[in-house]
Formats: sequence, structure tokens, C-alpha cells
Amino acid sequence: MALFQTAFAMLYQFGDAFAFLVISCAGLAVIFGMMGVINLAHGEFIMCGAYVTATVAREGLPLVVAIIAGAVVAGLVGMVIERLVIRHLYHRPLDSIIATWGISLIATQGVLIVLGSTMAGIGTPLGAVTIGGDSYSAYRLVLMVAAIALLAALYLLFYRTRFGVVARATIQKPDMARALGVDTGRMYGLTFGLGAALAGLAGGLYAPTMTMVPTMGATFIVESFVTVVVGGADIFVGAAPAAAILALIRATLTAWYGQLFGQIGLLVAVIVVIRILPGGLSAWLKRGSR
Amino acid sequence: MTLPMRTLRRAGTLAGLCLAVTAAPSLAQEGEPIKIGVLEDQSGDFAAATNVKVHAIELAASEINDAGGIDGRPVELVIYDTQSDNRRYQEFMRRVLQADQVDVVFAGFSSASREAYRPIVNQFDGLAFYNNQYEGGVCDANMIVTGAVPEQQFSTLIPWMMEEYGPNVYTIAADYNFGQISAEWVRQIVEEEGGTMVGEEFIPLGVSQFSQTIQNIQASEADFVVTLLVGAAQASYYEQANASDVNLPMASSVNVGQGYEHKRFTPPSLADMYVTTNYIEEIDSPASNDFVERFRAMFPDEPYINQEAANSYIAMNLYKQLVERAGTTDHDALREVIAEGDVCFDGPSGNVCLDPQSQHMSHTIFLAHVNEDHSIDFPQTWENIEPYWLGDEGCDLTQNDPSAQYTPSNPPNQ
Amino acid sequence: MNTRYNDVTAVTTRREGSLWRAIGHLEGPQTIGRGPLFWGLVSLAIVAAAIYPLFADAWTVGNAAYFMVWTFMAMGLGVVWGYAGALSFGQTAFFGLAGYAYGVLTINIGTAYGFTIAAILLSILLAGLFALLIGYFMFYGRIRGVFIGIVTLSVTLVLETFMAQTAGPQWRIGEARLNGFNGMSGMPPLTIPWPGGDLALFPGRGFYYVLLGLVVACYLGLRMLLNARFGNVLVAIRENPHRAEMLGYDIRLYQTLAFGLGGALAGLSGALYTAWGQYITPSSMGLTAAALPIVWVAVGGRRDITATLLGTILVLAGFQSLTIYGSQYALVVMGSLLLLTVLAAPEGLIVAAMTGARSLWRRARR
Amino acid sequence: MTAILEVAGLRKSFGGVTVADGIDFVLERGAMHCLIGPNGAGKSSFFRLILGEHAPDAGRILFAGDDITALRSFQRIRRGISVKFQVPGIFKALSVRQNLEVAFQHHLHGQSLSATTRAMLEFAGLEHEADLQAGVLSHGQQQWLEIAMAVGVEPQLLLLDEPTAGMSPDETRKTGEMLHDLNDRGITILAVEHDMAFVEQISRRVTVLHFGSIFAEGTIAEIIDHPGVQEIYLGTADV
Repeated sequence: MALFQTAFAMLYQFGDAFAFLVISCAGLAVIFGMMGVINLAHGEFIMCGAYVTATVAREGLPLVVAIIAGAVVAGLVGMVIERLVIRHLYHRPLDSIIATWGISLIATQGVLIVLGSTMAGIGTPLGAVTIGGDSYSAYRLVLMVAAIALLAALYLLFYRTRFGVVARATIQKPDMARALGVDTGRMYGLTFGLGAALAGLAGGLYAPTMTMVPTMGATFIVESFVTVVVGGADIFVGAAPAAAILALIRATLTAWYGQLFGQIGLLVAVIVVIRILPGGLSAWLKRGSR
Repeated sequence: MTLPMRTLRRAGTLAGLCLAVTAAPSLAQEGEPIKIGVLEDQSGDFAAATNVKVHAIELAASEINDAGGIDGRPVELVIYDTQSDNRRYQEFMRRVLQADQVDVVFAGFSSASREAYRPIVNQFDGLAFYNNQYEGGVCDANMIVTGAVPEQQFSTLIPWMMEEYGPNVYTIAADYNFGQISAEWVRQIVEEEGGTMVGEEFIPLGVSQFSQTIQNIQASEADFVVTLLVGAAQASYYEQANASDVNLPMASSVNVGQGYEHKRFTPPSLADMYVTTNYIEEIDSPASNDFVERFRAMFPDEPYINQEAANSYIAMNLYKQLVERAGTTDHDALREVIAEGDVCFDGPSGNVCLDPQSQHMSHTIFLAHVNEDHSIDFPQTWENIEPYWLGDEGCDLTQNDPSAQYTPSNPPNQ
Repeated sequence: MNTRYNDVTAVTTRREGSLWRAIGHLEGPQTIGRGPLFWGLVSLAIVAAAIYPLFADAWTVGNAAYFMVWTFMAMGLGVVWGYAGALSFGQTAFFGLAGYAYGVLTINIGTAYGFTIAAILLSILLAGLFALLIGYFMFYGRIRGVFIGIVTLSVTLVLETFMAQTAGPQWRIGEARLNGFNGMSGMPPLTIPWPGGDLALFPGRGFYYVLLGLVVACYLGLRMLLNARFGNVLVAIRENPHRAEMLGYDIRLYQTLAFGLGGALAGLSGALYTAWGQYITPSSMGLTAAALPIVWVAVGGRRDITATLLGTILVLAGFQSLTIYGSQYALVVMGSLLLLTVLAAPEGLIVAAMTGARSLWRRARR
Repeated sequence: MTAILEVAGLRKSFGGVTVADGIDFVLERGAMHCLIGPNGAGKSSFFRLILGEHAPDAGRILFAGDDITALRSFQRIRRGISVKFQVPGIFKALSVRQNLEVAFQHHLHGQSLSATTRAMLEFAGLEHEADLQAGVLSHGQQQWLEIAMAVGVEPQLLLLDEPTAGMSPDETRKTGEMLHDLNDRGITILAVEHDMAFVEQISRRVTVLHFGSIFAEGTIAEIIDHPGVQEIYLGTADV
């Protein structure tokens, strides 16, 4: 029983870190991984999703609806920003850093001015479950399931629907897609919107567990970039195993040496992976399978 | 003034530098405004807890001006937004002292920002009020600290908690100066009182995921948890701990009184949190209620009036008293007044006095207890708790000015 | 069309004075600005900068010197990003390293015999060597493009995270406490040995002139370097690395050297910043701090060292005045300015202004 | 005559694709040699192996008698190999003059650099375009510029990957003259070419590459009459 208890505890830590990495990086994996746009406003899309979720939830609507609303609003905002700004920067990926940093400044400070320096939270639902004498947050178990469901849904979307196939084609070979009659501008807009919506979803999912402040997105951004870089361009082949490996590194280091080493270990992992596998895990895994 | 000033004068003769800065205040004429620099984070990470400080200073200024100013001279505020950015403190501290030639500065939220501007205040021999609760140990004649320090908050809090809940203590603290030094205080007091530290964990700033920490706490035999967490990210701990049914009472020197977490978080995530603070708006005394009323009359939308707001308000009134008693804004004259040892102010948090040795302030310490529904009650109050540590360890600003910050492991008399 | 090829070898190589050659490189293909008009303007600017402290108040002079402190890091990034084509997101790592090095060295050894100057040189050396090491790791490891940005950012974040928790008494180097997140202080300012007692350069006119001299020297030196073989090859590598390698250039070596130079310049900024404020903190290596140099360089124009220099000062001064006068809206305006620059003047504001001025000048002469 | 380039047992494959399947090849100093073969025969890969862009799985490469198999690309260039790519490999954002200067400044400085640059501008017929951005040149001019750059490093062996691709007949003829001129100055030339008329204009001997190995070698007449060569070319539509 004690063994089971320890094993479950470790599994829970791993799953918790894994879910956090997958959920927070999904939006970035689409925007940076697929489109090559370095989106420093990723955290602000997350913040947007979280704020909308909290607002809707406090209106009395069920949390699920609120989270979906958060994702949808973030996605719409993302599409507008793509239309106005990002669209002009596809051939200048480094300039997108500056533009999105500008957006991030405007968003954080704008929210601070309009909505104030803090927002009331909505509380974590579902309470705790007791497993083998230890109690765990049930909502965090839900988050783990959500992470896996998210991966599955993205896989289906990108590999099993027409939208996904066209989107991947457009991003890999825009000229070819245009020649085949694809409205590439629209596809870029939709893809960016999807990335933003996924960021919003991350915000919505974590909103009940976090403090709501305009700068809350910043806590996600390093982890997200780390996961996407380690994973490489392909979300499913790369990001999922990357999240798993990084979650393992982080959970282990945190458990044995404390949070500091968990944090530093993550960053060192990135440097090492880039050095050994410049294309990230996905390029390496694909080459291995060829 | 010791070394820095002399070297400054030399540089000054070379480059024709601004000696006017230090000379200006005492030469000021009757009726000319007293300029007060205000450097606080109105945007960025710390904005939630610091906007209210600016408002408190504005409230005090308008009250002082309505009552005829300081010694007949009106108060003029020079306010800059430091954007939670240490560099802005460096830039603007220079600006208020050199360009705006203010008589005194009220500045800083984080300890890092204070340490960033302190060398500059020393360089220009300025006078700065730091109105924040902090890790303690600043022994600097150019600084007056009105916030509470660890010996005031922990020597009251920890023994009370151990008596109430038991001797086994688990500390989680932000992994930087404030957290580490506060944790050291907790450890020392727990040992003195015959308790046991069953765990001590340091969390890097910016970490928002606490599953492992929560598990460690659950696995320990802790009777209560001392939470010394800082910043929006780390505040996620309470929600996460509550969701995992940790169900242990918490003790803190930093929550509620500063970031009004009990207002921002959903009940009952902060239930059974005990905080020692020198002021919060829930304190039900005539002085406090009056203060809150005047505050809300001027700033009706203020989300919360925290201890830093009260300290800033008190600091303004202390400065008024110092100048009026000295008859000048000259710093040496002001410090002579402080040396008399009876600079006190009976304000929203009760009677407080400045300690001449450390230029820190005595406080009435309130033990705030957060209920299930996040309402507050006060099971205990300690009156006139002195900031004794620096003085005991050999910091005496009436004798000399080391302009340094000390820690329990690195005390002044070493 | 082909008969002259043989004559090439017939040209005798005359040894020219290398000094004159270097001065000749002050203008050239890799920098905007040539001819008497341009140099007239440059001289005018230097003269104006030199006499300006006589008319301005002490704070403005000290503040201008403070802006100049940052220009070295910006010019270094200009070399690395604009000329060598490698976007480093982690110049602050070298900045911070040199800043801490200056602190540790001067707190331990003091200011005697002009040691603070030696400390600045040693800090630059340390930062440069660290940059060479990171550059070697990246360029010899075939890391390219965006990934250079990610690796460098990770390096600076690791340093920040690590330094932030060094508050404890065990973290000391000699007399110098690293002092964690609150930052290290207590180091002396830049001190120049002088008969009759050392001169401590607190921010003021003395410090301003030292900085002005350094900026001019650094600017002209970089112009010479960038128009010489080194700069030509860097630009060639940026434009077409494959072709450059196939002309016999070891592109990894050139990129590593450029990165080392950029790191050393960031180190100069770091050491000077620490001396200026007698303070250095881990947050100067954090994410926000790391993004700032990129903003300065991008807004001014990264492909030209003049634009980088002017742009950096412009942005620093602009953002500061926004903060002073714009209160809470400063950050919003800043963000909008960045967006507008990227969309409307992608080459950078200064480059756009310079090319605009040039075409106006040409039209006027016609 | 001595061999300038000797390749022995050169082998390279990527995953399942073999691009060099035990190539043995000798090039005499001063030769003007063409390499032909259908698409996918491994011609470009062969160049990349000689240039050190790919490391071979097996075999060795000798240049002027020295084993250069382990050397990096730029080191091979410095020993006297130079290359002109199929897609013009020039620095489009730099001026024509700067392009040449970057190519020559290895070994030349000051006056000799500007003299050589002038001479090579003339050689490439680009005197009037010297200060234009290289990117705005016509395709043929870009090709010539790159040849001039490749020559500027003073090679003993010049590799040319389809030097006349995309050129007009007149430009092609001029290019041929240029190569003859270079060869007369003592530069050994190895070219990959599809245009058989051009091959005839410049080449004395021809090697046919097929499926990553040498299929035939001989004079141009021998190769044209070779029955197997006709067969492998007939099998492909686009030659």
C-alpha cells in the first residue's frame, strides 16, 4: 500500500507537470512551431482567456462554458491581431518578436488600467480526492485528462480534417497551396486564431487555480517556449514527448533537489536539446522512423 | 556624512557638480513649498499592492495642506511611476534628488528596488522613507523605515501559533532575500520556543505550480505552515493547497496585510490564515474607521487599504512633525529631532514611535485571522512592539552610519 | 572581355600604412554615411555633445551619461544581429556577468591605483570570453536562426534564476556578498587616480565625458572594423553563408568572434552600469531586461551602426520621458510605438530617416 | 601530367538513398572535364562530397596529392578548390564590387585588392554595373559575377554546377569563352552540364554518372556513340 501510495504520488506529480506543459504550450506550438512566428504575446492570450473565463463563471454560467468562452474570445482577438499586425510579418520572423512584445505591453498595461490591478478569482471546483491516505486536488486530475484530450483533439484536427490538411499544406508550401486555390491569407488567420484560442483555453483551464493579475501570462511563457523548442515543429510528434520528458526532469529535480533545480533543469534541458537535436525531438523522431 | 559625501565633493569641484542639491532645502524660504518625491510602482508586477500607497500619500498631503501645510509651507508631491523596474528607481531617484530637488523621498515596494536606490540616496545625502514591511536590517542614516520588520511580526506570531496549534512547523518561502531571511527568523524563534522545524522549502520567484510542495507538506507532521510567498505567481499556492485539502492553519507576515489575498481569492482558500500586520482596513478602532472613511471619501474605488497605505500616511505625518520640530528640512536637524527619541504619531494603527538607533518604527501588531468566508477577526493584539534587533546587534545611527543592510547571519557587530 | 585577367598578378602589392587603411575604413560599404557633409554632421554632433554639459543641469547630464551606458550593449547586438545575422536574446547574460564581476573585483580589491579601470577591463574580458564560449557552443554546434535566440535567452534566464537565490551568507566571493534578488551593492564608482587624491566619478560631468569618449571611440572603431575585411565577411555570411564558406571563409569562426565582440561590448555596458549605480541585480538578466536591447536596436535600425547608436539613445530617452509624463499610459504608448515601427519602418526609424534625408538631398541637388 | 583530384571508393547514402556508390575518379591537372548524367545520377552530390559539404561514408578524396577527406569546406577552398553553384550564389544585398571584394580579400589588400576587383569586373563584363546591387543583375550577369568570385579565390580546380543554366545562347557562348580563358591560365575545370552543345564547346573529356557510380568515360565523341549512354538518357524525358 505504501508503495502504491508513493507510486501514485510520483505519477501525480509527473502528470501535473506534463499537463501544465502540454496545455500551456499547445497554442505556442501552433503559432511558433507551425507558423514560425515568435509570439511573445502568448502569455497575454492566456491572460485574456483566464479573465474571460473568470468573468463568465462569476456570471453564474457553468465553468465548462466559461472556459470555452475564454478560448473563443482569445481566438477572436488572435484573429484580429493576425489581420492587423502579424500578417505583415510572416517573412520577417524576428520583427514579430518586437511586434508581439509591443502587443504584450499594451495588453498587460491596458488591462491594468481598465480592469484594475487584480481580479477576484473563481476558486477551484471539485474539491479533493483521497488516494491511499494523501489528498489530491480533483481538478488537477481533470487537467491531466484535459491535456491528453487536447492532444487527441489536435491530432484529429490536423491529420483527419480538411482544415488541418490544408492548414499544414499552406504553412509548409504557401505558393503551392495558393496555386491549388487555397485562400492562404484566410488559412493563416485561422491558424493563428487557433493558436490564440488554445492559449485562451490554457488560461481558462488554469484560471480556477491561479491568481488573476494582468501579468499572469508571464508565468507560462518560459515553460511554453521550452516545450515547443525541445519538441520541434511538429506538435504531436514533438511537443507531447517533449512535455513528457521535461515533466519527468522537472518533477524529479523538484522532488529531490527543490524547485530551484526544477526550474534551472528545464532551461538547461533546452540548451542541451538544441545543441544535440537542432530540429527538436520531432525532427529526430521522424528521421529515426524514415 | 562619511566617505561618500567627501568623495562627492571632490568630484563636485572638478566638474562643478550640483552642491546646490544638498544646500537648497535649508535655504528655502518661508512659504515656498516642501517638495516630496514619490517613487512607487503604479504599473507592472507590484501595482496591485502599491497604487494605494500613492493614494495614501496624496490623502495625507491634501490633509496637511488643508491644515496649513508643514510649518506654514505647502506640500508639493512629485510622483513618478517606477513600473516595478529597478532601473526606473535608479533613474528617478536621481531625478527627484538632482533635478526636482525634493526635500524628502517616499520610495520603494520591493527590497530590490530599495537596494537599487539606496546608493543614490547616500550619494546625494538625501532622505528617503521606505514604507514597507520587509526583511529588516537596513542600518542607514539616510533611510527611515516605517514598515514592520521580522522581529516585530514573528516574535509575536510564531509563539502564539505554537501555543495554539502545536510545535511542528513547516515553512515555505520565496527563494530570495525576504523569504530566506524571514525563514531564518522563523527557524530561530521555533527553536527558542522548543518547537521543531519539520520542513523548510524555498520556491523560486515566478513559480506558480505547487503540487510537489503540497505533497511534501502533507507527508510531514506539520501542525501549521508558515507561508512566506511573494508575488502573483506564488500566490497560486493557496488555491492549489486548498484544492488538495491540506487543511492546516497558515501563518504569515506578508499575506493579507499587503496583497489583500482574502479579498481577491475565492473563499475558503485562505481560511485559517494568521497574519501579523500593523494595519489593515478591517481593524475596528475609531482611528482606523475614521482613516478608512477619509480615504474612501477621496478614493471611492480603492480596492483595499493595506498596511503599506497606513505606513505611508503615517510617514507623511511623521515627516511633518520632524520638520516642524526642527524648523527646517535640513537632514542633520531632522535627525537631531529623531535622536530625542520621542517622535511619535497616534494614527490609524495606534501610537507609533521612531527608534533613533535604527530609524525604524515601533508598531501595534494585530493578529489577523482569516475565517472560512474570508472575513477577518483579531484574536490578539500586541501593543508597542519595538524594532529591537538592529539596536541590540549594534546598529546605532546616532553614533555612526554604516549605510548597510544586515541579516541575522551577518549582523552589524561582527 | 578577358584579356586583362593576367594583369592582375602584375600589380605589385604596395605596403600601405595600416593606420591610414584603418582610417580609410571609417566610411565604406557596410555603414551609412560618407563624404564631408556626413562627417561634418558627426563632428558637429560630437562638439555639441561636448559643450552641452555647460548649458544643462547636472541631472540631465548624468542622465545622458546613463543613456550612453547602454549604447555599448546595443552596438554589440547590432554587430551580432544586424551584421552577423544571429539574433541573440541573451546579451544581458554578458551584461550581468560583467556587472557582477566588476562588483566582486572592486569590493575585494578597492579603488587604489585606478583599479576600478582594471576591473572594468577584466569584466569585459570575462564577458567576452564567456560569449566566445557560448558562441563556440552554438556556431560550432550548427545552431541557427531562431534557436540562437532561444539558447541565449535560456542562458540569461539560468543566470537570473541562479543569482536570484544567492541571498544567503554562503554565497560570497571574498568580501563580496552576491546578495540574491535584492542585488549586490557597495561597490565603488569608477575612480580615476589623480595627484592629490583619487577622483570618484559619480554620475555627473566627469562621468559624462568619460562615457562620451568611450562612445565615440567605440562607434568609430566599430565603423572601421565593419568596413574592413571582418565586417565585409560578416555581412557576406549573413547574406549567404553557403557562398561565404565556399569562398574559403570559416564562417563559424567569424560568427563566434562577432558574438564574442558583442558579448564584450555588453560586458562594457554591464560594468559601467554597475559603476554608475553602485548596484547590480539579477533582474538585469531577466526576460524584460533581455528584450530591451532588441527593441532599441530594432527601432533604430539594426543594419547600420549609426542607426543603432542613435536609435538606442532615442528609445531610452523617449521611453523615459513617456514614463515621466505619461504616467500609467507610458507602457501602452511604448507598445504602440513598437508596433508602428515594425509595421511602418521595418528597417528601423533612424535608417528610414537617413535614407529619406539622403533622397531628399539628392533631389534637392538635381 | 599529374592528377589534381583523385577520388577512390567514395560512398554516401542518406537513409535508403545511395547518392555515391563507390566512385573512383581521377582528374588530370589542366583538364577541362564535363560530368553528365540523367537527373538524380548523383552529380550534385558528388560535388558536395568533393567540397566537404557531406562527409562520405567510405572512400577518400585526394587533392594535389593530399588527402582532404577530413577537411572542412573552407579549408578545401583555401587549398585551391573553388565552386560556382547552379543557383547563382551571390550576396544579393551587396553591390557587385562588394561581392568581388569579399571573394578576394583573403589574400589581397588595399591597392592590389582594388586592382584585382577592377580587372575581374572587366573579366565578367560588369564594369558598368559595379555599384549596382547584385540582386538586380540579369540571370546571366549573376552567373558571370559568381564565376568571377569563384575565380577570385585563385583556385587550381574550379567546379561548375550547370554554369549555363537559364542562359541565352549568346550568353552561353560567352561563358564558354570565359572558361577557355580560365583554363588557359592554368585552372583545371570540372563542370556538370546538361547542354551537350556547350559540353562540346568546352570539354575534351566527359564522364557519365549514373545511380551514383561512373557509367562511362571518354572523349565527347566516344560518349555520344556509347550505346549504353543513349539508353540511360532515353529513359529520362527531360534531357
